[in-house]
Amino acid sequence: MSFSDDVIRAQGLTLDEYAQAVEGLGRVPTWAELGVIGAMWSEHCSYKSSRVHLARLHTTGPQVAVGPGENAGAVRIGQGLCAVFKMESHNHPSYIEPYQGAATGVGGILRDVFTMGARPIAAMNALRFGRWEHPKTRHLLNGVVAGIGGYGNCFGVPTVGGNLSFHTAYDGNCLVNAFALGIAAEDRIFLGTASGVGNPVVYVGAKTGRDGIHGATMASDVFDDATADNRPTVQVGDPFREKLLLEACLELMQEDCIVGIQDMGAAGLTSASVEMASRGGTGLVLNLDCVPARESGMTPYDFLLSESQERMLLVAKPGMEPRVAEVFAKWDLDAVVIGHVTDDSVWRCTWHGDEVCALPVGLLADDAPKYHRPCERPESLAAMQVVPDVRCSDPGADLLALLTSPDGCHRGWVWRQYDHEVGAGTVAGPGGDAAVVEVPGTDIRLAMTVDCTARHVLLEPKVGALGVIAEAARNLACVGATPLAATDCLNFGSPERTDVAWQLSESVDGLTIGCKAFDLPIISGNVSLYNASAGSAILPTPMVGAVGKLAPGVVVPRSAFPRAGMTVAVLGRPPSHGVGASLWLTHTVGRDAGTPPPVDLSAENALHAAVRALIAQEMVSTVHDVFEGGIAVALAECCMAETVGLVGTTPGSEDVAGRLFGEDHGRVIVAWEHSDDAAIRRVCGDVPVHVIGTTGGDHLALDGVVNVRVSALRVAHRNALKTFAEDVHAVSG
Amino acid sequence: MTAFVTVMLRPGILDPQGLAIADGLAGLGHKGVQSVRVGKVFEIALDDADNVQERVTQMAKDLLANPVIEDFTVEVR
Amino acid sequence: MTAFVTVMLRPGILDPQGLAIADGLAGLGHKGVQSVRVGKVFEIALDDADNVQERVTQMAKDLLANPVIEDFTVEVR
Amino acid sequence: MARVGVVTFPGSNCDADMRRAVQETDGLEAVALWHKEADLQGVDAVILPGGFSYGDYLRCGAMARLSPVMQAVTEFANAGGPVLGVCNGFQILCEAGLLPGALVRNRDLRFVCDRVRVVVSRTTPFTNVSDGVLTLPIAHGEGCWVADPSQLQALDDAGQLLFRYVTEDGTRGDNPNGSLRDVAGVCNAQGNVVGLMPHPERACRPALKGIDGQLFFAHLARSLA
Ligand SMILES: Nc1ncnc2c1ncn2[C@@H]1O[C@H](COP(=O)(O)OP(=O)(O)O)[C@@H](O)[C@H]1O
Ligand SMILES: [Mg+2]
Repeated sequence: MSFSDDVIRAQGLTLDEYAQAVEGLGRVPTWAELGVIGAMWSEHCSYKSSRVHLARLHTTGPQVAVGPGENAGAVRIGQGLCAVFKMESHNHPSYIEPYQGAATGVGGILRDVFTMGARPIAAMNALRFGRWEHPKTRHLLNGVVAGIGGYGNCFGVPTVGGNLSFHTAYDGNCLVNAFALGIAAEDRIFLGTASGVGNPVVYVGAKTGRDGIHGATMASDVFDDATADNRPTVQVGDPFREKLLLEACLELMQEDCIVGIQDMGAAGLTSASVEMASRGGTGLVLNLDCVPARESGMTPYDFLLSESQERMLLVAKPGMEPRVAEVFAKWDLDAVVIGHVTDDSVWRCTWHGDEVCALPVGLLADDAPKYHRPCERPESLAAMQVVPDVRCSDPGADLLALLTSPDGCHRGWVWRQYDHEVGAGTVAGPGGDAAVVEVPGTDIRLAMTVDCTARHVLLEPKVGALGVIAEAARNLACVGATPLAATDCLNFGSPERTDVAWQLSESVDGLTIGCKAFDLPIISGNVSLYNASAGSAILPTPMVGAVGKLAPGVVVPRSAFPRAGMTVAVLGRPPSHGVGASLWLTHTVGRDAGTPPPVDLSAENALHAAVRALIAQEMVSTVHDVFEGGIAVALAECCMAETVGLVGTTPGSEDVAGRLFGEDHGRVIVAWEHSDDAAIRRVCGDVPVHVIGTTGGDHLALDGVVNVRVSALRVAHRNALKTFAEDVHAVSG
Repeated sequence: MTAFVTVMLRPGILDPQGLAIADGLAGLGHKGVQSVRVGKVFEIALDDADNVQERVTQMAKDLLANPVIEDFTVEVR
Repeated sequence: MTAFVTVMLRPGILDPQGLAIADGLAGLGHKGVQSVRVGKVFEIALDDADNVQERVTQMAKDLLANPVIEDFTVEVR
Repeated sequence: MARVGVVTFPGSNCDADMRRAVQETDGLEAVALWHKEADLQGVDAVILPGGFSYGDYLRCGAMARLSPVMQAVTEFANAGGPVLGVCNGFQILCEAGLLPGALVRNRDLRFVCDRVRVVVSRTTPFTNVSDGVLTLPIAHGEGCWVADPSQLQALDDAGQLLFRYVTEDGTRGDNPNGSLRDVAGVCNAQGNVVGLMPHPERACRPALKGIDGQLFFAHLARSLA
């Protein structure tokens, strides 16, 4: 048999890659084998363009129990327990079918976590959509938010936080990144390994249909008009079945039955089985006739590449098959032996008695192509980095405009649709700098946040990506938490473009500097490339989910002013960067310009330590960090929650815009009622403390140039997103 | 043998989805829509053709419709 | 003038609800149910009788059915 | 020690939270009940917790009603045993005909997770008329309670419209989902079967920013003592 060039390309392979496969194999692959190679060598499965960069990430530390490479990472949190977490993208499926795409994204990340033996206790999500004026934005936003809620609420995991923004660069390619965190005992973490020659390979969960065939290769394709008609690839989620799968898996994991277990995600049965064999240094034989089918007439190709949801593959200990089946039957789920482990490092599949695949595991996994794509700083960047000469003539009006803008308005419309309290352990839900959840059965509390200011990354990737980590660490500090570890989701355009490859490389370097400085090793993550439409790439978006731990007994402060009569101060150096890369500047001139604010690592770390100390000593009752939108937006947020006024003076230069709306790092607002300035200054040491003023009255009045009624700001801030999203045109059946 | 059970909200029970869709259609420029009501349809494939009308009616009573809020019709094709 | 739009999941698309209902019917002792698929029906009351088939078909395309996963039929009564 | 059964259906997801709230109440002990078993193990009260039993497919609570445990719960309720349904549990009790009315999709067709205030109209094993305005969490997509209009007044007169959503000061109705007469929960004529959409078990510890939920369990403990 031989394949035409078009057929080869349709499997996502270049002709060179195909030649490499034929050479490695010593023969021409079968049709099913060709599909398998295409999927396993896709960017999504093989990380062929990103592996060289990922190798530079900071991934180690004494707290790390399981680093990158498994279904999720695990970090020690004390009392013999680990937090198991990961973030993953579901961008392309969500663009095609927002509800199901987002829902199955949540389902996939939850499976990654409970595959490891961890019961999920929290989820977050990071979303990017096109500008509000774009005709698809409203539809995508509604569908994605409903899908995330639909899956997470039913499964029963609280969605405690997230991140949302809008930019024209995402007009034709939204981002949906889902994060999940679970808890497991360190000595009962399960890995995705196939070992023990002769051990049975068991398929558990939902039946296989033709859903999502070629999802992995699709995720590695640039969108074009034809994609809108890419219909057979839509996967439908069944959160109810996944909840049963969770309970069955965790029940089985109490016993000594399982050698290894792995969820079936991208490239389904193929990828799960190959990865398990690769980690175990073994081979596998799978009898495809045994795979439970949902439809008739399915071929080996379909079984191998289907991305039907809510399925897992496990390798059982010898003789444990009946016990596995019994536990799954209790939860009304199938468990079927479909093969066994071998020692020849070959991945084989049989169908109707014939061997339809016999591929060396190495060829599919470690020996997949690897590229160091050329990187080049784009010449256009220099011009973008020039700050245009603009004045701020009416700061009050600008503040209102920012607070009602797509990126500055209140996110409550989103999180009201997510059950953020199921599990009865949410100490701080969405709305603050970081969420805080209790670890069931212990006094341990974990904080988590997900962040990425892509505008900053665009304008100088290394600095911007470092800033992402600084911001994440700062958000953790603002609830009194010390960093533990992080996960990342690297969303970029086509790595075949030199400027995009450069953004990726620089971003990884920036993340690495930040992760080392703030002790946030990356323990898991995901790369999503080829996010582009009509030839233009998305903003470089290295999304980061960071997790920290609270000291025992610490009272979590609020991120808003509870009442009048509080003294308000900002900790950290006065702003000096100006308006470069700020939301205000983008809003004012209609494009992203300037350079992002730099991060002073030691000042930032000192600030976080001071904030944690103030919280631990219960000296402040409000803590909120200053970042996007500058100090004016941060103070307004503090005022709006309980409609409390403030009259005050902010630190900084004569430049009104830079002082009020500049986005310098290293600043946190605090407020206290019963402490005194001197005591606060003593705890803060070298970290500057600037008292802004006292809360009270109906207005937010700053520097004599802003004077706005808080209640008016509040209403406008809270209604903006709802008004946009629920426009009557958005209703769908 | 296939039977179809159509379940509609009883008159007088608020149908917010129907209202929202009527608004949505108007918003999209569709004129002359007086009202929209949303119901469910169950397509039931059966092994055999015995007593289908009666059996499926029983299924609807037992499970598919809630008599407090819904009416149903059965059609066999 | 009333039109009915019936929207069903396209063949091959997973219908978790239908699976659960089929199990439920079996649990109640209803024998011989091969499969259940669940769809939606929209009952649309129109002011006038002009071009109803065409207009309602357009409504289904615009709003009532999600072409990525659903098929629809229009019936005018 | 009174024993309180908390039923787990496939898809229940507030069962563990509910057991914990029961367990942490003086005088109560939680007993896990499984939907496939018709034996209530001699418990003194039964709670149907929240979640998405059977995925909320078809109608919320419609499939759970069919499970073996519900036959036993129905007998227990008819014999006067105290039964509480929270959120999905409330939906199941309505579907099972143990409580009047039905729950349909929220007026704005969206899931809502928020805090609400409710007032109580009658004393039952789980409530006391003097409870005042309670602040409780809600999290549901189908919490709009509807009933046959001809029965509504009679239910109201009998005090069966047990919980109503109100404003902070308790003076006016404030309705998150469009339910008739701002109903957040109801009881049967005898008052031993109670259902509500808000989640008392999520408001039992100061760390969760609310303890009004404790009242439900304290009342139950007293009535069983
Ligand atoms: N998609 C989302 N899902 C849930 N919560 C969200 C989402 N987007 C934003 N939020 C919440 O809104 C609040 C403001 O978000 P953000 O501006 O990103 O906070 P910060 O700048 O402190 O990281 C946070 O509490 C965040 O968790
Ligand atoms: Mg923050």
